[in-house]
Amino acid sequence: MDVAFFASWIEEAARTVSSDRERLTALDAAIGDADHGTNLDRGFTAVAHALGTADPATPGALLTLVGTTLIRKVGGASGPLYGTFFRETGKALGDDAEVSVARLHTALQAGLAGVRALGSAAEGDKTMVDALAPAVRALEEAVRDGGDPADPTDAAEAIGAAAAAARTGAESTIPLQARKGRASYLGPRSVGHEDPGAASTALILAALHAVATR
Amino acid sequence: MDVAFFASWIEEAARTVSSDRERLTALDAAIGDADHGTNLDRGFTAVAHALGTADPATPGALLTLVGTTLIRKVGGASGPLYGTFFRETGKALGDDAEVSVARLHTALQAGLAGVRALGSAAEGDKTMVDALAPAVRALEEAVRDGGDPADPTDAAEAIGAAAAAARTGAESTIPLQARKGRASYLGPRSVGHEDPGAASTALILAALHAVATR
Amino acid sequence: MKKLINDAGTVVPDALRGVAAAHPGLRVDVDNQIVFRASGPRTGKVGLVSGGGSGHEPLHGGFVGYGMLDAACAGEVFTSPVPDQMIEATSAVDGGAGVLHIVKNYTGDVLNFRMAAELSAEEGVRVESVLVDDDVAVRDSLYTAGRRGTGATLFVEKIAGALAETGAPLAEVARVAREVNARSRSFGIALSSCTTPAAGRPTFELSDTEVELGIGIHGEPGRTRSALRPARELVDLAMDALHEDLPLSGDLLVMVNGMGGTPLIELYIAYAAVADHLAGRGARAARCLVGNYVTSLDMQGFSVSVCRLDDELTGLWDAPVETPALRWGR
Amino acid sequence: MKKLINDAGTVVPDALRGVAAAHPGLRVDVDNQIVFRASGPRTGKVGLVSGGGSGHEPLHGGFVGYGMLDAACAGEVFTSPVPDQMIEATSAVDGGAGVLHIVKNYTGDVLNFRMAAELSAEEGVRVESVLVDDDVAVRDSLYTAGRRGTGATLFVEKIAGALAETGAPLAEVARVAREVNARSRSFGIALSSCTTPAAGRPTFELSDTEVELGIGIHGEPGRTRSALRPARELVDLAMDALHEDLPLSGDLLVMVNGMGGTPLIELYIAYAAVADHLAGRGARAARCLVGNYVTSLDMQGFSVSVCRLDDELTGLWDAPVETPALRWGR
Ligand SMILES: Nc1ncnc2c1ncn2[C@@H]1O[C@H](COP(=O)(O)OP(=O)(O)O)[C@@H](O)[C@H]1O
Ligand SMILES: Nc1ncnc2c1ncn2[C@@H]1O[C@H](COP(=O)(O)OP(=O)(O)O)[C@@H](O)[C@H]1O
Ligand SMILES: [Mg+2]
Ligand SMILES: [Mg+2]
Ligand SMILES: [Mg+2]
Ligand SMILES: [Mg+2]
Repeated sequence: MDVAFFASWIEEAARTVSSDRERLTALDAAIGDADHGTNLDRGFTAVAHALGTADPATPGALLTLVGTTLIRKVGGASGPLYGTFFRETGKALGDDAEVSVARLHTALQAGLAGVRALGSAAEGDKTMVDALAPAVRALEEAVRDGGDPADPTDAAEAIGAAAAAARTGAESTIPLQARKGRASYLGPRSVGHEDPGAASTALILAALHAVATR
Repeated sequence: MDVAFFASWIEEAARTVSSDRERLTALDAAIGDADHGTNLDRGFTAVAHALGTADPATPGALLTLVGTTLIRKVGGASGPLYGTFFRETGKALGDDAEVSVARLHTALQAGLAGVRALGSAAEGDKTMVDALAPAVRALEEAVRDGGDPADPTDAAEAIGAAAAAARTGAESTIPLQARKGRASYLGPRSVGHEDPGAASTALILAALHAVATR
Repeated sequence: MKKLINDAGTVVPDALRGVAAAHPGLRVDVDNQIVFRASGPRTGKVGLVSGGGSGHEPLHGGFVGYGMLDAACAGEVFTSPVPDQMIEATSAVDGGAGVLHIVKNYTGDVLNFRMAAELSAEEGVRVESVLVDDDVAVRDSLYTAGRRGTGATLFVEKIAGALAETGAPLAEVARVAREVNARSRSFGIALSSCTTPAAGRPTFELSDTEVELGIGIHGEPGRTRSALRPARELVDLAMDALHEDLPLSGDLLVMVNGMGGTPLIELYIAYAAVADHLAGRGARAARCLVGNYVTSLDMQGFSVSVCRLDDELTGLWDAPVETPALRWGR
Repeated sequence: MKKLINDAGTVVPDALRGVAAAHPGLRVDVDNQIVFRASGPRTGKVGLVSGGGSGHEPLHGGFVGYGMLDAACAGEVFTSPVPDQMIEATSAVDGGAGVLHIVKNYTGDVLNFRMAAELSAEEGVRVESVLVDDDVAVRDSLYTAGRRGTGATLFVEKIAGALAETGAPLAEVARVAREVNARSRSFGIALSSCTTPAAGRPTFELSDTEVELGIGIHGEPGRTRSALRPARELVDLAMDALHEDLPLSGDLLVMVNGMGGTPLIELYIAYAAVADHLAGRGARAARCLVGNYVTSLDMQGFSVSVCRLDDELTGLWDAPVETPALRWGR
């Protein structure tokens, strides 16, 4: 996976965030403040603009720029959190021009660790971590269980497992009572709704999968 | 017609204003500020209270007290106007203990003159004058055309003509464009609605008729 | 109807009790519905009395205090107060120099204040009355009750109040009040109707895509209904209406006033458009106010008021004022 | 959605342009969405920076000026601003004595201000951060993001701002800010939801007979839904919630705050009930505010905030302040 692949991922993520904006905002209206879709759409629009002008040379530089842009443009809780996620993922990729699935896994792991450190959410707190952590775990398993790390079909399959885990993770937030972020103010009333950040994480990983299967 | 008769009139007027309060307010909502029913109901409630404590000895004193109370308690346009109407009518009755229809007519004429002097509305301006003026005219005609001024049946008939003229007069305001009061701000949009003050005048004269036919 | 009230019948006294509790600088006669300065009349100072229906808060009670009104009479919601209140207020604030009645031009207000002025004069108080009629939405002609008094009332109360504070005589204070009114114009636009507590439902209905142009401050419908459009265009409509009546040029005092239910962020958006419009005409908002000052209960919408300033009026506008709703310089 | 706006996407810059036009005492960086005092930093004075999502006007931009904030960063509607803005504001207001960040306790605000504080410190500015978390509707426990910052933000900004004006050092200003927060509590009740321009429809639906108890200032639903009842009873609910957390006694600073769509007449009705409630507990509103100060767009409803005063805090509260939304003593 080269820098063009990662550029396509972010492009696809931007597209899907934009087309699902209303849905994400509606999820946030139920247990938050009705801005998650707008926030991410604004952020990814700024990202597209930044990538258009900067043209980063490596996957690492690209994802770091994505993260920095999100931090600079989104605001709210999701801005620093997603920003940190992409920045830490990018930094972990170093200067590599080509990234294997195994390398991607360790980088995403670093991204997840960044989110955890910043937001101190644990799994089960009803946040984006509930989608991100199982996704990283699924990728780890797929990498460990084999396949040819250089075979694109095997890579796509591994990423597909991660995307599926993210989606399941997002859905698993529905019965949870939120313990972090704005939804926690609702106490028991937060139960019965999907967490918007977990939903957007699932979208972003689905975009990765879509690009990997092209 | 003695002081008890006039007390009954005012009582009946209070009752009917109260039961038609919503309708009067709705008429005022269409071309005014949605308070005419509330205003008059508040006024007549205060009148009932004032009459209960003061117990005036003559029809003149009673109507003067009604007028003063309306001026003191209603506010808005209708407070001073109806207040003046009852005060001038009352003053015109002097100290008489018993009032004939003819005498009532000249007194109401004085009341109407007071309203005209204060509000400078002419007939056709879409105000209470459009109900009051024809009512006074109808009473004049009935008195002129005969009947025994002392016969209660003839008196009731004359008053019935006045009440009917007031009702017709109120309805005649519907196609008019208002030139006085709040409704005038609407310009042509005031056309097609009955004037609330004319409607309440019709009610008050209907109350007089009801009491006269008891 | 959904309101933060105890009972539709006690809205005015309940609110006046709150005003009394909140503002030690005021004395509130809750029974007679009159707000006074706690300090009482000052000998030799002209007293300023205004009043009108309730539902326009902070007008008028919020403008009682140093540099502005001496007393304000509160009527029922949207119903002018009664002469008794005005007479009581007039005699209480007379410091021997006479009393100015500031009356918004509505039949009810005019008639009740007229009766009060006559009776106060009979009691020996010198009274002058000034009529405020700034609303250009109403054509002043034989065919109406004349222009309504709206936003300029605040201008008149502030500027006349400042002059009265200097010890100027009644005739002078009345002159400047009339001058402010003559130099002022207003125009209002509603995005929603309002609901009086007694009626319990909106005075008129507007669809989601309509506005009322040329509304007053009593929830009465405006002169025309029109399509909702961007703030900038609504402001241009209002400014054009003002300009048609009184050319917008030179230094102006400008108020973008909320009708009660419109949040401040929207009023600032409107004010940006007002500033742009004025710049386009080569005029300038030398002084301005942005906020909810002359309201119509919970109505959503705004009005723009302008007053053509001269040095005297600017100086009086800038003079210290200390009231619940307008305060600077002390 | 019916709003006095030009475009849902330009609400914040459009409003900031209005703020810039209306207030010559402010300098507004519309591109970066920062409101500064026009006078710039004063050498030796601690700078106060706050900020947060837009939609709470006059908070925070309306509190920039003498005796209060030096700069306010405006985020998108209900979305905390970004670190770049805070860093820019921080370096611009530093007069060499360091800068205090006043941060409402929301995950977004906390994370963004934390990043900004770290980067500003790296740039050599001394920064202290104070978290405001006064909302008793949120149980502060392991199971929530902690209490929200609401009405007490105004108290903190005013009182810390007054102390900073005296030339007190950063640690002292931070101490008093934390002290105000520790002594303050708030509770809010909504009669309606609000509509963000981007979402275009109300965040939640309430029937005509329901209220939301324990709401914040972002249109988020409260902790429970309950039946609409007289203002007096709603106030008692709020006051009981405050009292349960911080006994109401002695001299209090009290704010009855409107959520943006509730007219002033209703807020005074609520304030009367607050005064009655306090009297019943033997406490006293030594100082108070009644009005729309910390709002939630067009939401109808109110919040009550209290701060237990001592002589120091009372003196700082009374000190002169000159901002668009809070002004006295000059
Ligand atoms: N402490 C946290 N750790 C991880 N994720 C969080 C945390 N707090 C909030 N989030 C995520 O952020 C999402 C909300 O983002 P967004 O609506 O854009 O910001 P805001 O809550 O400031 O309006 C939540 O759905 C949740 O997934
Ligand atoms: N100048 C006037 N002369 C006679 N009647 C008038 C005049 N102005 C208004 N009215 C009457 O008063 C009625 C309105 O009364 P009301 O609603 O109680 O007062 P307000 O208009 O002050 O709210 C109108 O319907 C009209 O009949
Ligand atoms: Mg959100
Ligand atoms: Mg009326
Ligand atoms: Mg009225
Ligand atoms: Mg947000």
